[in-house]
Amino acid sequence: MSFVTVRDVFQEYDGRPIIERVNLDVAEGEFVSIVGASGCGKSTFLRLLLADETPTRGRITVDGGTPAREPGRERGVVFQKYSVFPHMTVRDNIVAAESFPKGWGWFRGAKLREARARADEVLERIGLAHVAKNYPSTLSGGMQQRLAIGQALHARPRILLLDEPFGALDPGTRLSMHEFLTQLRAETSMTVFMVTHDLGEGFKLGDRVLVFDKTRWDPDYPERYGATITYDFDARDHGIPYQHILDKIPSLAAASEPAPAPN
Amino acid sequence: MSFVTVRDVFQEYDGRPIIERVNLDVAEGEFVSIVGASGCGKSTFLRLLLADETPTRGRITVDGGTPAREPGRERGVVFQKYSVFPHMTVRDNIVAAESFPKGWGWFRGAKLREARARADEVLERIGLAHVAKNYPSTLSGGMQQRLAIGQALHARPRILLLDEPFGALDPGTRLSMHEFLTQLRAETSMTVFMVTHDLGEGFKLGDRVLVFDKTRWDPDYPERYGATITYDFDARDHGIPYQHILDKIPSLAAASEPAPAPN
Amino acid sequence: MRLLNRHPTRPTGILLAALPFVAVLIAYWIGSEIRLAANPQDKLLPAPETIMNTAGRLFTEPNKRTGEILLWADTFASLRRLAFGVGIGALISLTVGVGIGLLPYVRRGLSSFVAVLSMVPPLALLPILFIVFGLGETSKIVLIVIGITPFLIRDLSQRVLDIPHEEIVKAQTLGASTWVIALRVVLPQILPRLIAAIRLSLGAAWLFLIAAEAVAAEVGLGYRIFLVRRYLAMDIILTYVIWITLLAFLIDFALKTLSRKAFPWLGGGL
Amino acid sequence: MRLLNRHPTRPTGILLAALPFVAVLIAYWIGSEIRLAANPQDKLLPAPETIMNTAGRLFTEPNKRTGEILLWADTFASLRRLAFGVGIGALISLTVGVGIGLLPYVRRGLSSFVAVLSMVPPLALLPILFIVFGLGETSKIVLIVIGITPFLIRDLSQRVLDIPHEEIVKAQTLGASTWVIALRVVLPQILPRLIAAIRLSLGAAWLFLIAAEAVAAEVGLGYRIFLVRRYLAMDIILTYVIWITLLAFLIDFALKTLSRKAFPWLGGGL
Amino acid sequence: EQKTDFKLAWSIYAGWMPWGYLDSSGIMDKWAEKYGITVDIVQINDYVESINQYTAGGFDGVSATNMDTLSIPSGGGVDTTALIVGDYSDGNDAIISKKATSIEELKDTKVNLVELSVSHYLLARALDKAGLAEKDLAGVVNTSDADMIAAFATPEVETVVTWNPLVSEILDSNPDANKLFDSSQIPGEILDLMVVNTETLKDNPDFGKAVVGAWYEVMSKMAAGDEEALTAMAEAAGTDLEGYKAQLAATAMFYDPAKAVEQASSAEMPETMTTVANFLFDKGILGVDAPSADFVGVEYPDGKVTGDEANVKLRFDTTYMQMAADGAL
Ligand SMILES: Nc1ncnc2c1ncn2[C@@H]1O[C@H](COP(=O)(O)OP(=O)(O)OP(=O)(O)O)[C@@H](O)[C@H]1O
Ligand SMILES: Nc1ncnc2c1ncn2[C@@H]1O[C@H](COP(=O)(O)OP(=O)(O)OP(=O)(O)O)[C@@H](O)[C@H]1O
Ligand SMILES: [Mg+2]
Ligand SMILES: [Mg+2]
Repeated sequence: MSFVTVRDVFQEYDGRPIIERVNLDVAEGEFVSIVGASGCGKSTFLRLLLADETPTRGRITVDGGTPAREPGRERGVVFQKYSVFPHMTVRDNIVAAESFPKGWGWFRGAKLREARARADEVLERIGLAHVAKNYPSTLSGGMQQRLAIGQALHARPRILLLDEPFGALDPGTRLSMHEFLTQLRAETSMTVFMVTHDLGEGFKLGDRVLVFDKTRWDPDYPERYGATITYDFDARDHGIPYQHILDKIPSLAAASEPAPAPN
Repeated sequence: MSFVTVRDVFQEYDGRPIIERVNLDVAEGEFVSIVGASGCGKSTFLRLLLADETPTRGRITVDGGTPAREPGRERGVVFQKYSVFPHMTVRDNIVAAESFPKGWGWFRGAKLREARARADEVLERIGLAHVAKNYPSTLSGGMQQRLAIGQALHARPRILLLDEPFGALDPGTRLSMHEFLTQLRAETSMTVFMVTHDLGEGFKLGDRVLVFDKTRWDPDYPERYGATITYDFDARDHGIPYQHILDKIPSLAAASEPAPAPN
Repeated sequence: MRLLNRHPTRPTGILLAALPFVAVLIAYWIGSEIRLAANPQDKLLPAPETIMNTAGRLFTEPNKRTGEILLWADTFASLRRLAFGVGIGALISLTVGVGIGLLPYVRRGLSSFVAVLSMVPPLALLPILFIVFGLGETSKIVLIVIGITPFLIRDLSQRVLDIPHEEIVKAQTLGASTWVIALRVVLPQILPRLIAAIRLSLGAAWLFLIAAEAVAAEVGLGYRIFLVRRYLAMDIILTYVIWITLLAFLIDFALKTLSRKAFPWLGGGL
Repeated sequence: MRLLNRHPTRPTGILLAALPFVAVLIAYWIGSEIRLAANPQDKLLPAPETIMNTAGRLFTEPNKRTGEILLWADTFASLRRLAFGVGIGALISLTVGVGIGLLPYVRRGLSSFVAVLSMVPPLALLPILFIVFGLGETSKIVLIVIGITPFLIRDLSQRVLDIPHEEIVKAQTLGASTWVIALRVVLPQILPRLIAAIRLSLGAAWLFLIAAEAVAAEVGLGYRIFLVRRYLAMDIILTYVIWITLLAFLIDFALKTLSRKAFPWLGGGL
Repeated sequence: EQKTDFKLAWSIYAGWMPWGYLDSSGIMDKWAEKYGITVDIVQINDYVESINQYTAGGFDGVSATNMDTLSIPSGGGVDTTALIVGDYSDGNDAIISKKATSIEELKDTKVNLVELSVSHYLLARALDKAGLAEKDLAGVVNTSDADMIAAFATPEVETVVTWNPLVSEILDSNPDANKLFDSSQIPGEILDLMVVNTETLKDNPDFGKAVVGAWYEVMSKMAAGDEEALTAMAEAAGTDLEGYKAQLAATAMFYDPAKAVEQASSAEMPETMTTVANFLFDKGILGVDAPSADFVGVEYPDGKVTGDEANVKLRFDTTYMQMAADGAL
């Protein structure tokens, strides 16, 4: 009863391996957090799930179907930035989730009115009704991400992919977004993959936490090997005690940073 | 024995008050953290301290002198971004701190060699010796900020101003930067002002934590009044128990975010 | 205080802004005085008041034979050509630019061709142009189109490529086809850039217009300038030059305003 | 699969890139055949082999009288003018651009003046230019300078303004004077932009060069085209047009390479 | 004022090619040296620009037609003397049509020409002789001389008025085109001159002597059919020896200074110049302030003046050509 199935997936860029031999089974409705050092290939893996790129080797299937060759309505996505259309009002951004599959990408007349009414409901739910006619550039970062999530969900995807969705927000906003996401999750039962830099966030929101890391390492050729899933934690019940994870995988803390030279 | 003295400072932009009646005395060597909701005028206050702007009213003096009219060597600064010169190598960025006050901004011959030797010492200390010949664009965010701090300190300012210096870094890097800064602080005894969004960071690093907020509020004209220092916490001994501050000033948590509409 | 931190006060600022204009006027006036003192009939640098009189006459006095005011007829003809040329260039470059920016196949097929085209000096091709498009309005409009389109295409296709890949992916996850992405995601976002690019290339468009009108025309601002050059009527030439400058300025201003008004979502950017 | 997600394979890509060039060649060849069939003496669209022969002759046969190969002499003369014009324009615009971008006083004084200047059609001012600067090399170089400098100044001063204020403040906290900031912070950072702006304005520079050479010159690519235009010697004109296109392409490529090599700190940007 | 350095401008035209040869062959320098001066001869591609430059004071002399001299420098207040009458157009300017076979048939059609140039004048004279006026045409379209050949190749252009080498070029490549009228039908009306600033000439007679002397040395070479000289001129004109000879055939060169003096002093001259002045005034070329066609005075060798005697700005002076004829240089 695996819903998303990843089998022996490799990804290379210009002959440089980024991801190696990834295998994964995710059940429908699971919330999977993905953490790992910066540059280890988390976003790349998400792009593979999204079918924005095709893996060099291996296959990714959803619900036993054939591997997708390009992004489509069954996979929704929210990036850290650029997830809403700057030239559409907040409401039109939601309406777009309905009208884009149509021939001209437009609604007119009665259809438009209905779509707008539905969009207003969504805005009400995500707390953006009061700025329905504003353009995204006038919204704060948190409001923009909320809109992006609302827009993605309005297309009713079966899988939702989040790439550091709260990475650019300040801590307070971040907390309120966690709440918002948890609330939405309670209402639908989508399968979610979320890449995050924040271990705490990963454990707080996820059912599972995957850690990406390199299993092999050649000090002379640091780019010779790619990363794969090295840990797969159960994170239900807040994944206590997740704090010890740093002791196990110190690279997560240092992230993009080489240790300061001793002096 | 007030070192930095702020007296009745007001700042307006286009007639819109941002900062109101700020008074402050800071002793030499103190580390002052500044927190507050987004857009309340923290950066503005820092710019006033920097003398990048002149307050509409009031005066800011250092060590009893006349108010500065423009930035100079006695005030060092590190911003969240753009704090190093992208067109100079890492080493030249440090050398610049010595050569810029000279007529042509250049060193040549023996002087250059000496300055380079001193720069290399600095790089050794801040752990960037191995990338001395790289350009900043090839450095990670954390390394760039480390360089920016090293550069600012190499000019031996009497006051160091930091505007969310670690705001763009991921949590792991952030921690290592805290260590780095604490270490440097132990070696010199500068007066430091640091704006931060992260309460924990403010209390961890600072001797004092200032909170900026509006004391008056007109719901119909939210922009009518400016912010001022509403709290001035002693944060030595890690300022325990700083956690309660959120109960006192809830606006710090919500930051730029309006509360989600109830539904 | 460092010079870079010193801001002029408001009156000083206005004075400063006026200074170079006044300086040019005075320089002209002195030059004109000197020449006119040597030869009162000198035509090269007519006195400012002569220019004023000529300008007044040009703007108001109808031509004896045809009854129309030449300057306005010229202006109308030239602006018409300019509008057609720029308009057609804009349409072509929108289509091709979106194609190149969005579709890998079109990009491979056309981008190096457009790069080479943009290097061809259009003025040298005038004879071929005339034969293919005739001596009438078409060839003048085509010269403008040929002159500005390669630049517009390159600029716009670059802007399409600059649209964050995330937005394109997002649109795909909402089920948009290539056509819908082009129409609803890409097109509206490069329209402001189109206006900016047109503003940049208007100078070239004027140039090509004047060059084309110099070769063959019966009416038009460039035609008139080249015609009266035959008897060195600098008072007319200068009036026309100032008038063209003013028109260019007004068009530029109108486009800027249009861009600000029509694209509120830019939020002050651009 | 959506068209926008389809990428041509390598061989298809090369084929696609060659397609428009081949199409133009074939179209020309057909047009030429048709005209030559109707009138074997037709000069407008000479047969490709005629052009090849003419080109071969132009590139290798020295002039009987002077012993020099005209095409090379023309190329040399034109490139020299171009280099001087663009070089002087670059120097002026660097100075003025940095001034406008960095110093509020200069900005107030010059920015609107430059904005107006950039709207003046330089071709219309040719007579005045020739009289002020004579008919020698100077006036041709000056026309190029006048033609491209306002654009360069506006572009560069905008780039100076785009330099993050933080960097300027940082330099001040390190004790830099206005002069040092201009020299060590601003100048090196806008040099790559200067090259980019020059690449953009080279088309205009060629245009002005050709226009100036058409009026007064004894040697030069534009002069030669103008001279043989009267005889409709399209084989020579086309050879020159292709040659100019090639030169423009090479110069553009050289500048691009220079920019990449000379400014490693850009890290692939621009 | 007295000076020793002089500058002449010339542009490419069959009858003016000797000026280029004068410069490149060193003949000018030789004569200038003889009189202890220097004369710089500068080629300018754009004919109108060369006259404008002269009018503005950039040159001491320029090659121009009688008509353009009257309108630009003289009309612009620069007192100008026709130093050399080099030739008159004897078929070099022509009206060529694809369809029409006579001037009368031009009625209600468009004509392409360089407006306000001698072509325009030629057309006006041709129409006049046929009892028509310009308003009987559907209009004239200003067309740059450099593009006249290309223009004639386009379908909508029916009739052009232009000059050599364009005339022969057009007739050669369009065998079925008709020459309706040419300047040989108005002999002596389109004169090609070397005009100089009157004041400069008055103050520096040596300048006039050197230039005229050099010119007639080349004239004698041409008259003798000097291949070397003619080839150089042909090349400079962008054609070959044959082509250039054909152009010269339609140019009535005054190889002999005495002939030139004769032309300048001829009784038709005042009449011709009056016709020209009327044409110019009619076209508004004499300026808006010009009260009438005779607002500029023209003085002839015998001292006769047409037009305003108080405003003599164009003088036909045969002194120097006479010296050449007398071998006194
Ligand atoms: N399209 C691409 N072409 C070439 N290399 C790429 C491409 N996309 C990513 N990479 C490389 O793959 C590696 C992994 O990138 P990725 O963005 O997946 O990392 P990440 O784990 O998301 O990092 P971060 O935490 O910084 O977002 C990086 O070294 C990056 O340079
Ligand atoms: N130069 C300026 N001109 C006009 N208004 C300004 C200027 N600088 C800042 N402001 C306004 O002043 C207010 C305070 O800005 P400031 O950058 O000081 O806030 P902040 O507390 O640093 O916010 P953040 O936490 O988002 O950095 C904002 O409303 C801003 O729009
Ligand atoms: Mg990533
Ligand atoms: Mg701030």
